Amino acid sequence: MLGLDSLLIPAVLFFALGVIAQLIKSDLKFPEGMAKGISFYLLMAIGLKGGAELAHADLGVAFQAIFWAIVMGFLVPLIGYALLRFRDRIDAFNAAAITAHYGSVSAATFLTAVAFLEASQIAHESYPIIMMVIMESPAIIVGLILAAMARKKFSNPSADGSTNAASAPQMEWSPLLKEAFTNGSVILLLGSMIVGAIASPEAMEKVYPFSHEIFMGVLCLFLLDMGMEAAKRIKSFKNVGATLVAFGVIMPLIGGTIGVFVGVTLLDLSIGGSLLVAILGASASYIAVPPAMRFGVPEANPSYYLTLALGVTFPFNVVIGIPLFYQMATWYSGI
Amino acid sequence: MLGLDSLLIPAVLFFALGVIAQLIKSDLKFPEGMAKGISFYLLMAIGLKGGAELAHADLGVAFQAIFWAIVMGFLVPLIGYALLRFRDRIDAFNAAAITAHYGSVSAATFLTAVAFLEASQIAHESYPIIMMVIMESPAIIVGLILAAMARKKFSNPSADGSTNAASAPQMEWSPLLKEAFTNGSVILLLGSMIVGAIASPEAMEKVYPFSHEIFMGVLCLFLLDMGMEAAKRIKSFKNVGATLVAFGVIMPLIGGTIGVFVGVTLLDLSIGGSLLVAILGASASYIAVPPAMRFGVPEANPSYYLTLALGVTFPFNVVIGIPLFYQMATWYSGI
Amino acid sequence: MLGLDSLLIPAVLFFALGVIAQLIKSDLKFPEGMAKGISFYLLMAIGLKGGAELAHADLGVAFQAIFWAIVMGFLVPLIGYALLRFRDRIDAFNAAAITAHYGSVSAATFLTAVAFLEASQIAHESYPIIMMVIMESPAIIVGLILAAMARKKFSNPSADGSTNAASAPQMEWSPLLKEAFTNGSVILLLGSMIVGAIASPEAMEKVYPFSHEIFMGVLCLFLLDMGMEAAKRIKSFKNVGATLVAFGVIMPLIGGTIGVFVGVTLLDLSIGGSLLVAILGASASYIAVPPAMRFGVPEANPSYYLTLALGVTFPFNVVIGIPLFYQMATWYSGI
Amino acid sequence: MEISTCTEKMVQIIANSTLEKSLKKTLKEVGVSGYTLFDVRGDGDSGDQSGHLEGDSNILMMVVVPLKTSQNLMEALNGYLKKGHHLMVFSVDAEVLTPSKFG
Amino acid sequence: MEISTCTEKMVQIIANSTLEKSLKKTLKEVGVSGYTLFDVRGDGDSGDQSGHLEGDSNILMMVVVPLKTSQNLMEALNGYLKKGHHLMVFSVDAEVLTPSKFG
Amino acid sequence: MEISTCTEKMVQIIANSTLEKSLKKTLKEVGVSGYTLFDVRGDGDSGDQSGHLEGDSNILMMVVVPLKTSQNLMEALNGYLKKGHHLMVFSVDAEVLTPSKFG
Ligand SMILES: Nc1ncnc2c1ncn2[C@@H]1O[C@H](COP(=O)(O)O)[C@@H](O)[C@H]1O
Ligand SMILES: Nc1ncnc2c1ncn2[C@@H]1O[C@H](COP(=O)(O)O)[C@@H](O)[C@H]1O
Ligand SMILES: Nc1ncnc2c1ncn2[C@@H]1O[C@H](COP(=O)(O)O)[C@@H](O)[C@H]1O
Ligand code: NA
Ligand code: NA
Ligand code: NA
Repeated sequence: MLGLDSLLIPAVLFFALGVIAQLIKSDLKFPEGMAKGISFYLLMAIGLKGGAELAHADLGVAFQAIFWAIVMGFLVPLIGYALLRFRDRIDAFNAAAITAHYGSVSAATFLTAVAFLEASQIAHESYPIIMMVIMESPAIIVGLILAAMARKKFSNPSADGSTNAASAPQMEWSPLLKEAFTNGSVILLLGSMIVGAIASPEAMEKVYPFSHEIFMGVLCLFLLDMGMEAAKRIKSFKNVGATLVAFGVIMPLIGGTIGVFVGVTLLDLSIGGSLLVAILGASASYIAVPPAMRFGVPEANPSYYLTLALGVTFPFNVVIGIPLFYQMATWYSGI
Repeated sequence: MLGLDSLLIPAVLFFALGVIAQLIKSDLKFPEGMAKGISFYLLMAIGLKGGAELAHADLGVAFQAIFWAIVMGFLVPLIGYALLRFRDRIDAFNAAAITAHYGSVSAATFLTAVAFLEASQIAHESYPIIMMVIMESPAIIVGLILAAMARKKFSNPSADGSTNAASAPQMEWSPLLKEAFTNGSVILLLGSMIVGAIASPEAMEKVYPFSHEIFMGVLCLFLLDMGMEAAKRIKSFKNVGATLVAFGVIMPLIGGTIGVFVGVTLLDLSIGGSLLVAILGASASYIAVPPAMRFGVPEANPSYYLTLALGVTFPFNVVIGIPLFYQMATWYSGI
Repeated sequence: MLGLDSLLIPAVLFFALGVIAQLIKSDLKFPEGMAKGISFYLLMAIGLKGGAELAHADLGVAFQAIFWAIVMGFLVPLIGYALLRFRDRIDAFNAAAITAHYGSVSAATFLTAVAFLEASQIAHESYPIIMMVIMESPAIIVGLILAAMARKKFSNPSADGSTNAASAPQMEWSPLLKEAFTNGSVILLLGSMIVGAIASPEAMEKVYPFSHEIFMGVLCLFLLDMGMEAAKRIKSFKNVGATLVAFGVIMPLIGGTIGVFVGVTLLDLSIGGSLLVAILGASASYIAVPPAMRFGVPEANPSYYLTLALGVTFPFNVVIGIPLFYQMATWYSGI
Repeated sequence: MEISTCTEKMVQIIANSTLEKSLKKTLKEVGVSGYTLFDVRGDGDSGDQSGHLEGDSNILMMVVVPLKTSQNLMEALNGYLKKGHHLMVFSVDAEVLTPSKFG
Repeated sequence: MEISTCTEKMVQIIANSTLEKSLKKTLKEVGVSGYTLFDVRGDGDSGDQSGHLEGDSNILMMVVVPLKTSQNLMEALNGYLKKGHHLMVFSVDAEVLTPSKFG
Repeated sequence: MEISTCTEKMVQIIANSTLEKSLKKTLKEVGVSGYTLFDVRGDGDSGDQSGHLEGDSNILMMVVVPLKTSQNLMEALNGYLKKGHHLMVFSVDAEVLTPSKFG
């Protein structure tokens, strides 16, 4: 049985240290550019790892994993959108931008789950890494489409066609869809995965000290910073409102449950692997999706989605989500 | 017998390279943020190391070490203050700010001493690391109190009470004391030490390649930059004046001697451990204390204390202090 | 036989990833300062490596290598200058600045060649590293002298002496020659080499995890960025003109051929070592030389030399030059 | 005075770093060929821009241009504001030493 | 002109990075909700600020505010100077494209 | 107003980072003891200055000085332009809160 003990891994402890440092208003702070540099490194390293394992993966399972990743990437944000728009609580633009974050994945949360499994010496498959890479784009596309629909409705409120088509803001699809596929994180993850898959294993071995061995320590450093950033967002809770904060807790529960189902039943993964798929569903991206929403859905308030993804859902998953979904996967695969 | 040979360790050599690069006016320079990022890493790594060793330390000795660290943290800056104020040579604000730096510790000097011991294969205890963490705060507090006393005197020069209390600048203690305990470096060192102490050793092992193995190389890089920064300060010597430059050499001799006594006699440490305690006493902080003095003692001239800590005492300790205190500890523990 | 396969090493693949990311206009980008930090690290690491091997090198061969490095450093840019000035196609200032880049070396290309050899498990000597360090300065000096001559001619166009000497811009030699020897990269490379040579091997071993083990991974990261930077320059091709772009391909062929001759015949190196000497001749510096030319030859257009060195010659060498010169060295040393 | 200067407008545009590519295109369209870019942090209606993440970073573009160009630029930037983008734009009179730039 | 602008004050404050938190609080107190922050280096009476260490780094805060607010801000900043802090403060007239910010 | 200010010139110099040392020397020569330095990127006639390499990075030096000094500075900087260096230099009127700096 994994209790609170399992949270005493360095990654989670450094996250907590970051939160505490911020709460006691310490002047601890990362130098300019360091957080971005580290997240760059983490995406590269995780891509290489995924690629190396993909090289000797069962292609049948891999394709299935990719298929269900795409389904999750579309399904989760649609559920989120329905929830947010229920009784018109949140306007369409914000709902679209927020929910896109939940269709994508938080690499840091995912990696913390991996660290959790490794510390507890629980095996896991590598397919979830491939799924993570795949899940960046669909969520962005869903967000952009939902916002485009809202924009259309907005410029043409009644069906009588009084506003002429010319005045309706034209949706420029190509730059937006481009963004979904050429997003920096997508390219870095996907590119590193391909490098990891096609480079010769002997040559890759020279890269491992950098990409594998120092990885966990670098992750700790990143989580320290993310802990500070997450805690900083707490002061925005009152601007964001109770509804959205509640959403930031409910949505990972829904996404995580879907993930457990996909992992255990549809992909037939081990408990460890299923936990990782649950985290794919439960976590909200704060690296790949925010820039895409900034650019594609300027009508939405960035403060909302960053507060939710980073300030609510991220800490929730690290502290509660990971052990919870692990229990859920254990229980569900037992029946 | 350790002679000049013992200075031929990479850390000291890179420090020398930095000094030379600056003296010949090379355009070698660190990119923005790199020095801060590296010092962030070093504090984290040293904290983890200290914590891991603290986990199986003798608590009795640890408490003694902490006690004497606090005593040194208060005593050394008081001696320094008395020296600087002797015959009113240095005004009270500058004396307070400068001396606070000597109560605290230069992590880079400490680590160079560790590298020196390891290169000479001399064992040392880990208590000095804990002492280093502890010694950050007392020195800051002493500096703030001395400055507050000066401020009071200044606004109320004669005892006749002609200046009314209202016009006397009120000392806001709480933000200043807060600074002493929530200072970024204090939190990072202390937090990492706690993480290192409570995380499971198996999980910590995954962090070691980052925190332990690449450590010495990163230290070399840092010392290269600090060598350049130290040499840059030389041109400020004439502004700072001969009195202060002399203080920057005398003070580490006093602090280091106290440290040898604390290490050998009071804590009964090995020669290696005693050298490290001597360095705690001899070295002057240039990471934790300057921001605290900037904020808390704005009346002092930052150019003074940075020139002394970084431009005089740091190179003195690296080149002369380390081998000297080592000899002193050897001789003193022999009698 | 080494075919396209040999390009499937991680370093080259990450370079390609960078090029592709830029061509598809991905928003992938390095955070401010990261590229400079990494290139700082690479120069330090390569210097240490060279120094450690220099410590037990055959001094006779080392001196010969240094001698021929200096010859190449002077000869290659003179050939380049003659080519560029042929029929007055390129003005003297730009010709001087551009050709200086070819006399020096691109560390990233050199390291990619090393990675290529190691992946193919081909041995190589360490003398070329020493040669690389040596070759920085002569090229800069040649460039400055050629520009000074052009400046003299320019201010004194006819031989009748109508312009008086006073109005001719005086060449300030000392700051320019200083630049050739105190250039940041020169000092870093040379300094690290000396540290690597004189530090005790036991102490150096503690530095290796940082300088040697994670090296290849860091190089991959650097090449990813350089791939993006190289591809960015492609859009400047039309400003630069066909003549210069052609020069960017022809010059490495000439320099590489000279290098093969120096390696095989004059220094009697193995095929691997000769490839590295070829790369010394073929590659164009974009770290050490551009700042020197910026400062010393302000009349030249920086866009020209950066486009050529980074946008034309660098990719050419990585993709075509390395395998080509390897074949050349194999063939030539066979006869 | 021997040194010739001319009076131009210094326009500063503060925006999320996501807009960098797009703003560069806009500059080109209104005929601005030179600009200077600062990586900055900030705070405002759209929340704390701490510079730790890609979606969380500001840039400041500074261009020195003739009055007419600055007006065209302002008009083009107004389009961003209408779409909902968070820009902060202002201009200041500047005396420029390098009049060659504005032939 | 179709585009409405308004004239405001652009105030720039250069200070040691240690004062960042405190200055943000001061801005809030005088009613400024938006600002832009630059990490800079510098030199002056208090020595070389090379940006290598925490106590050795400068920031520049830039705020665009109405005249009245700028005066209040100046007054508040004067308090820092009196305490001995090394600040460099100045203001410039700016024509702002986003008048909504100053309702 | 209780707070005393004075009007000075804010001069901004954009140059390749290679010129940093040399520009600092020039500042000293015309009697400027304080300055603020920004690491910036940029684009212009001399190509994209992306800040990835040493020869590819810009700095912006900002100095607040009295009119007379600004003129001397401009003259000195003109020397750079004549040599062929790519500088962008301009000045703006600024009201300074810290008149002590210009005694
Ligand atoms: N009054 C202001 N003065 C200076 N910069 C501002 C101001 N208001 C906003 N900004 C900058 O503009 C960015 C976007 O502003 P906002 O649209 O208010 O979120 C902020 O992140 C700041 O960097
Ligand atoms: N004349 C000036 N022009 C521009 N910036 C200045 C000037 N004087 C001081 N500074 C900036 O203000 C900071 C503090 O100045 P000081 O109080 O002179 O040490 C310096 O580090 C510079 O960044
Ligand atoms: N019109 C402009 N507005 C603002 N900055 C400029 C402008 N033109 C050039 N610059 C800056 O000055 C640097 C040198 O310009 P250039 O000489 O055109 O290459 C560029 O890299 C930019 O940072
Ligand atoms: Na998700
Ligand atoms: Na001390
Ligand atoms: Na060459």
